[in-house]
Amino acid sequence: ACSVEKDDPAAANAACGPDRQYLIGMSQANNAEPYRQVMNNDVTTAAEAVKGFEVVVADAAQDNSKQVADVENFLTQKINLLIISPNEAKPLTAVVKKAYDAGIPVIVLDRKVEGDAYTAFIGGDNVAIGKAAGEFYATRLLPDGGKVIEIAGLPGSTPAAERAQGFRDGIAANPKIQIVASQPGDWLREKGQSVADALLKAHPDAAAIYAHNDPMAEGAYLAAKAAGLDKKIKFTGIDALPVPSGGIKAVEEGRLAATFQYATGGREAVDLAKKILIDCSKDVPRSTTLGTQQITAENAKDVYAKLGGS
Amino acid sequence: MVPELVRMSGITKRFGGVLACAGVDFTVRAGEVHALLGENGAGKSTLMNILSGVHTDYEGDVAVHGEVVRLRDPADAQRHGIATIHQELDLVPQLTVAENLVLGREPRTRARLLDRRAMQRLAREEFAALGIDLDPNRPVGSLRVGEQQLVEIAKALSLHAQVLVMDEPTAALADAEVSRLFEIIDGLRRRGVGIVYISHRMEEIEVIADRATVLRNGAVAGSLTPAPEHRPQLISLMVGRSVEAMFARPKTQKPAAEARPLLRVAGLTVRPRTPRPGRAEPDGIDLSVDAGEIVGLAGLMGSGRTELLETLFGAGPAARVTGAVTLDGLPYAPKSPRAALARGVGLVPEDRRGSALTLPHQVDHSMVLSALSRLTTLGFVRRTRERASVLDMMRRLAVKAGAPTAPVGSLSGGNQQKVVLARQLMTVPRLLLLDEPTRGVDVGAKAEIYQILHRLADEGMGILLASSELPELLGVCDRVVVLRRGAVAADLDPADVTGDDVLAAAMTAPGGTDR
Amino acid sequence: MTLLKTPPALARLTGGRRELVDRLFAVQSLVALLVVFIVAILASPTRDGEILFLTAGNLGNIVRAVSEIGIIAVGMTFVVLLGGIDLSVGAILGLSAVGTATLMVDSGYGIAPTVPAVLAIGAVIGALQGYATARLGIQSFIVTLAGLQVARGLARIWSGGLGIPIAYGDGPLQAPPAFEILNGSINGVVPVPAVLFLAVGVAAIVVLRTTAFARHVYAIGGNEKAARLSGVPVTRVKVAVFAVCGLLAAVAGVIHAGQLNQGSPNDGAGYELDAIAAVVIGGTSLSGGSGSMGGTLAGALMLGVLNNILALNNIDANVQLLIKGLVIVAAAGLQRLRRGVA
Amino acid sequence: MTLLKTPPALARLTGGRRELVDRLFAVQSLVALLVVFIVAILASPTRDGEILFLTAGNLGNIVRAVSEIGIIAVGMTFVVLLGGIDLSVGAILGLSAVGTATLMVDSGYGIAPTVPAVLAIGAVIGALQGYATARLGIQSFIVTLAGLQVARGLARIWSGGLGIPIAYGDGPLQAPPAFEILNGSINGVVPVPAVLFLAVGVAAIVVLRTTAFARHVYAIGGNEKAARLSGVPVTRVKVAVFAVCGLLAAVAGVIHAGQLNQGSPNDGAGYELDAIAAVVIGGTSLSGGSGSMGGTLAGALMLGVLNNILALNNIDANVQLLIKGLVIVAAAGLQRLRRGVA
Ligand SMILES: Nc1ncnc2c1ncn2[C@@H]1O[C@H](COP(=O)(O)OP(=O)(O)OP(=O)(O)O)[C@@H](O)[C@H]1O
Ligand SMILES: Nc1ncnc2c1ncn2[C@@H]1O[C@H](COP(=O)(O)OP(=O)(O)OP(=O)(O)O)[C@@H](O)[C@H]1O
Ligand SMILES: [Mg+2]
Ligand SMILES: [Mg+2]
Repeated sequence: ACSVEKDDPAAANAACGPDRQYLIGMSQANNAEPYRQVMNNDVTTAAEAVKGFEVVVADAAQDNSKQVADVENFLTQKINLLIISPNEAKPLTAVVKKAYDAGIPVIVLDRKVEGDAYTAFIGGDNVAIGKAAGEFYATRLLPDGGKVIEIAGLPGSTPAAERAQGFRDGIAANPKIQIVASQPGDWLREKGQSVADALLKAHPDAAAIYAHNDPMAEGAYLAAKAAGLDKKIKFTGIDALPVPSGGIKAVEEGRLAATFQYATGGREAVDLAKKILIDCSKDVPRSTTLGTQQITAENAKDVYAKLGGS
Repeated sequence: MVPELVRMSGITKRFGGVLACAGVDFTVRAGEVHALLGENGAGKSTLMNILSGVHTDYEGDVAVHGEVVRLRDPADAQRHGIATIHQELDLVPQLTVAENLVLGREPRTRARLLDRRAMQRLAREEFAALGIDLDPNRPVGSLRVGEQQLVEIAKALSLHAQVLVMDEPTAALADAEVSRLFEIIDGLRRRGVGIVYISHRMEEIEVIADRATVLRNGAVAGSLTPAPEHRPQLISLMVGRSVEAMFARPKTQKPAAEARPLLRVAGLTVRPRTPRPGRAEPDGIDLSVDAGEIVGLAGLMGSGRTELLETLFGAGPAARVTGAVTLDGLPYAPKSPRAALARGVGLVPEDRRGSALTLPHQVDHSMVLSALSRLTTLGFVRRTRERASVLDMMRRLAVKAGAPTAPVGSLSGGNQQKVVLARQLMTVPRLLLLDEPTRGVDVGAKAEIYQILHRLADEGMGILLASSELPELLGVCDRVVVLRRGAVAADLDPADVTGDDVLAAAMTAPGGTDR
Repeated sequence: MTLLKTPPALARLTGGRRELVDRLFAVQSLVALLVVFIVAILASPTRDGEILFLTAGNLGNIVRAVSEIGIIAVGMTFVVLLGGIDLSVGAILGLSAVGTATLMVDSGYGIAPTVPAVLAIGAVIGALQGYATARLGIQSFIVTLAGLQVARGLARIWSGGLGIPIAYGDGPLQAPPAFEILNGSINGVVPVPAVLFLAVGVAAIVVLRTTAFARHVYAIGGNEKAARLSGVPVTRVKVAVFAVCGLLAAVAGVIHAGQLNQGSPNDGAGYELDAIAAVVIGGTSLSGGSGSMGGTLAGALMLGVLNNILALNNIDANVQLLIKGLVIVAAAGLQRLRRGVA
Repeated sequence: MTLLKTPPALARLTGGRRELVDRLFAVQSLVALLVVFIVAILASPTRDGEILFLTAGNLGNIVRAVSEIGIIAVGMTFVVLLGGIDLSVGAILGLSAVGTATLMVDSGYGIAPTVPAVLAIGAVIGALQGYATARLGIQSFIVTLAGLQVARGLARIWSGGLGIPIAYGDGPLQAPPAFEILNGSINGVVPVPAVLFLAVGVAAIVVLRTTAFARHVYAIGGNEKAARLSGVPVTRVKVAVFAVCGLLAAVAGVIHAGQLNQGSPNDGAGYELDAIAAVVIGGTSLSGGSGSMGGTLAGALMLGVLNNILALNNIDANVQLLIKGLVIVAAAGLQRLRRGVA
């Protein structure tokens, strides 16, 4: 990772040092997604442990304009640091730049903004996660091949496209695996269920269902169970949120064969904030890519505990 | 002394700045018909709305059977034995006749479910008593105004109340139904029911009422025993001056030779795509209206007068129309009211609340609606010109309103009617179609409207006037055309005939009345 | 068929030939359902000669998939007949699902206290909304728009923003296994939620056709002033209707939680529009006073069949949106045909 | 003040003392705005003695933030006055934003052909919806619900489902820099979208108070049958009103694209409800025929101030939902107070 250089206005202007009060604005794209809710929780929990940090969260409810306004309001309040998980890249670029140019350090989470007017980016690699899932299918889940149904995320969303692409790269190693159908489940559990209902009618001989997130995988599981196919078919998801309704628990309880962690980056963001504000560090990593972790029955319990799940 | 059923004393009621009732004393005794008279806006309905629990914020006392009560709502009034036929037809169009009849007190089976059979029975009984033949299963929305009025009457009667308030129950009824109603009122009177009867038809009052109380500007102006010889006195109590010669037309010039043909209708037949039961569509109508002529349209309920006028105004239902109609010698077949207006034809519909007005809208805006194109430049309304023509029209028609900007709903019924008339006059029509233009209008205002009609005719306007009030037809019109089942039954000269002749023509020759 | 006859015959006119046309059109939402059904059969993919759309499993799934929307639409029908609208039902569904999961799992109450409590919450929210429209005279659109936000906010606060999973068993933090019945099916074919939906629907048809309450609902929707003058307890009826709608939304929420083994605060978003669409396609007028419950059921099923056949054929999601939009207009237009003649 | 006087005085009664009360209440949406404004000042956090809410930048931001909803609400006011409702505006905004980005960037047309073309698309969709309600007689709720789906589907198909970024410059695949003005502000204080909103609003007030067209709109909304019998060209007016509403939604879409430097097919979701809320808070009756444009502007600004002060105080997002719901009901209730006197 490259590091922040001398002419970084944020680093130059930011008042820093210990024993001071800092207001951190966290602009969230959409609280209604569990993944993002957990991200908020991670940020707030981590910040509580840091003396002098106060975090305020704004929910843009999936509206680019609202998120721009949220950041503007943070600027009015003269926050000391901005953490933003953008709804979309381009629309938020300008206002993030405005904050950055005003001397406020900006940590971008999960989705990037364009250009380089931010202090640091922390995010996962969806292609890599999809690939890890694909490789898991190729080597462990379906070594002898089989038909796979894909339940994709919201059409048009980047993670959906990347998780689809990575998966295809991953299973390429095993030509006996074949994707027979792909329909969007819009990231939703109930949509996953109703889509799987129909797809299992058309493909009762499927060997596994690859869902782009855990809720859809759970929905597909329920559909299969209703059709009496839950023992025959394997289910995998992505996200592995360490919460009761998350994928790790589902793996632990045997509904999902595996899930792949897509870290929120919340803790890492607060760590970084601490470095910038309290340690006055001028040398924070410009970009951090969070790795993934494969969660199966063997390690589910441990990982859940390790990630601080309650 | 006959027991007093109701005593209202010192009743005062304000609507914002309007004093609708000012210290009114009013009593209803058992076995009497007490007429309540007054101009439009005198406060009659308001007083009765207090008695029927509609208005609850008033000053003064209402005593029922000697006991002062504060009626909470209409249901409460019914529990106290007071039933009301309201002036405005307030029925639920989507429900059937029977359902409307029992609304709010539906008969139930032992399982607390709706007892449809009892409902039907009740409806049939009530209608039989009223001597009308109405299918209880018809949705009220499909009924004509007159039939709706009958349902309202049956509904109130079915409550078997001690006190019955009738607020203009006959405004939409024709003579046959009126006399039937009077028989019933007589029966009720003999059973000791106290009846309040509100009407603008003086002849009715004289026939049915035992005493009359006149309201003027919200206060009691006097009491009288109604009789034909007292009529001038009653009227002057009502309007505060004497109204003579209601129909008197300054028969100045009437050079028949000079009559310029305006409307010519030959063999007009309307076949709607969907038949409307109970309605008679024009069936081979021949008719003419000359410029400067007032032609009356008589007929029984449902004889097709309204249909004829609507067809001539391009407002009829989807239908196949045959026959030849010319206006000023040119073919005339309007596809819409807009087209009719463009040819100089105006219609004052019979249902002013349903088809003409929006009560919360301002008087001036309501008046100019049809004539906006005359008052605009590039789509913008010329305020000064609008105001001038509204004020002019209000003066010409003597519209009584707080201000030109007052909501139409705050005007009395007669004045509302004048607003509708004014709207048509503003378009400067050559042919004016009037459908029951004086329904619910008080004597004074009626006289004013008649004078206006005469003046308009003298200025060369042709007028086709449909009415259920025979005195009006005979008094105002130059000719009266009688319709029967959608066809012309007679073309009479009012000078030569009486009301009975018109009625006779309106009935089917052999085989009873036309229903 | 008779189930679908509009009680206070919508059609303005009766008598003679007209009557026949009327009776045909009175079942027009059934006609629309039938048309879509036949098209679905024709358009269905087949497998080994079997028409996938027509398999028992698939038909069961269709009804299961619309059961929540359908139950909500039943309550919505009452509200719309009254001349109102209820935008809060989706949010109440979410709140009830959260409530079910929280009370049953986190708080460890059994089914018996949980379900009635959740239904009561739905009914109370509905009743409050009804009171606000009836007594304060605020338009129901705006009252329930606010109600939507309040219910959604409560659901998120109650759940901490995350779904609460429901696991079955006898231990602590587990729901009674009996609750899992919502996920099951009778004879392995007819899903339980589908049965509940049809039961609610039939009960509502009966209520609407046989009770004085229903007459009052129609009367208020048709002419509120007339109803009031006739002594109909307008406020009470309005409050009751909105309470029923909230209650049925809560029923849908309980089923939702049972079907998905989770109570999530964000669930049910947008369900109100689907439910209203079902009501309107079923021939109920948004201006109140006329419509039928049978129509609503047919409307809901039609939407379900449409969704299913589009998914079975793997139609692109965006094209699905277009098709659904056009079919809704067409179905509502069919509606109009009948009234247009009047 | 006079801007806010309802033209066809909503109040049932006039005369004397009553008149005064009326005049006070006629501006009640302004009163609500004022109340919220004052509360906002009192509740505003301060920093270095400065009231953050009152800083020029913040006030500019408030108006900028409501400008899109506000412009949509102006069009919605016409539709609601007519007795209709338009649920498609949010989707038309999304479609227009996509159209702006696609035509200007991908296809390389300049501002001059792009903006009129996009506005025309909005107007045509609106007009089609108007035609469907007016001539086919389908309720506008359902027509525009379908229109919503169709417009959203088209937007997704046109854009391929992804937001289309707008970069400025003279090169290929770049938008003319002049377009960036939508992102700027006058004197660095008054944002351009805010100016556009206020301009549209004032123009609409003038139209509504001075034109024959407006009279026709009120007449149709008040009593359609009467309007038709009075010679009002009902179909034409309805089509025009829905076209205007679609056009203004497209205007908001262009501004949206300019403000966010992107045309995204999913944008504007739910805006219709905010716009309707602004209209109703502004005192326009959803049953048509009465209301004012000034009220709508005040309503939109009130929502903006409310959002802003809640955010400035860092109220939890869920609690915000609750508060907003209650304030909306309160504002609509205030509305009612006036009519309640009648
Ligand atoms: N709801 C109301 N709001 C405001 N003013 C009203 C209302 N009802 C009646 N008024 C006013 O009160 C006065 C009395 O009206 P009311 O309806 O009692 O007259 P009326 O004698 O029944 O007249 P009509 O013969 O025309 O029926 C009128 O000036 C009328 O404008
Ligand atoms: N089936 C129907 N559908 C729609 N409107 C109807 C229907 N029947 C009656 N009407 C309306 O009712 C009014 C006629 O009612 P009314 O009882 O006054 O008839 P009438 O004047 O006695 O009869 P006519 O005018 O036909 O001689 C008209 O305005 C008409 O539009
Ligand atoms: Mg009266
Ligand atoms: Mg008539």
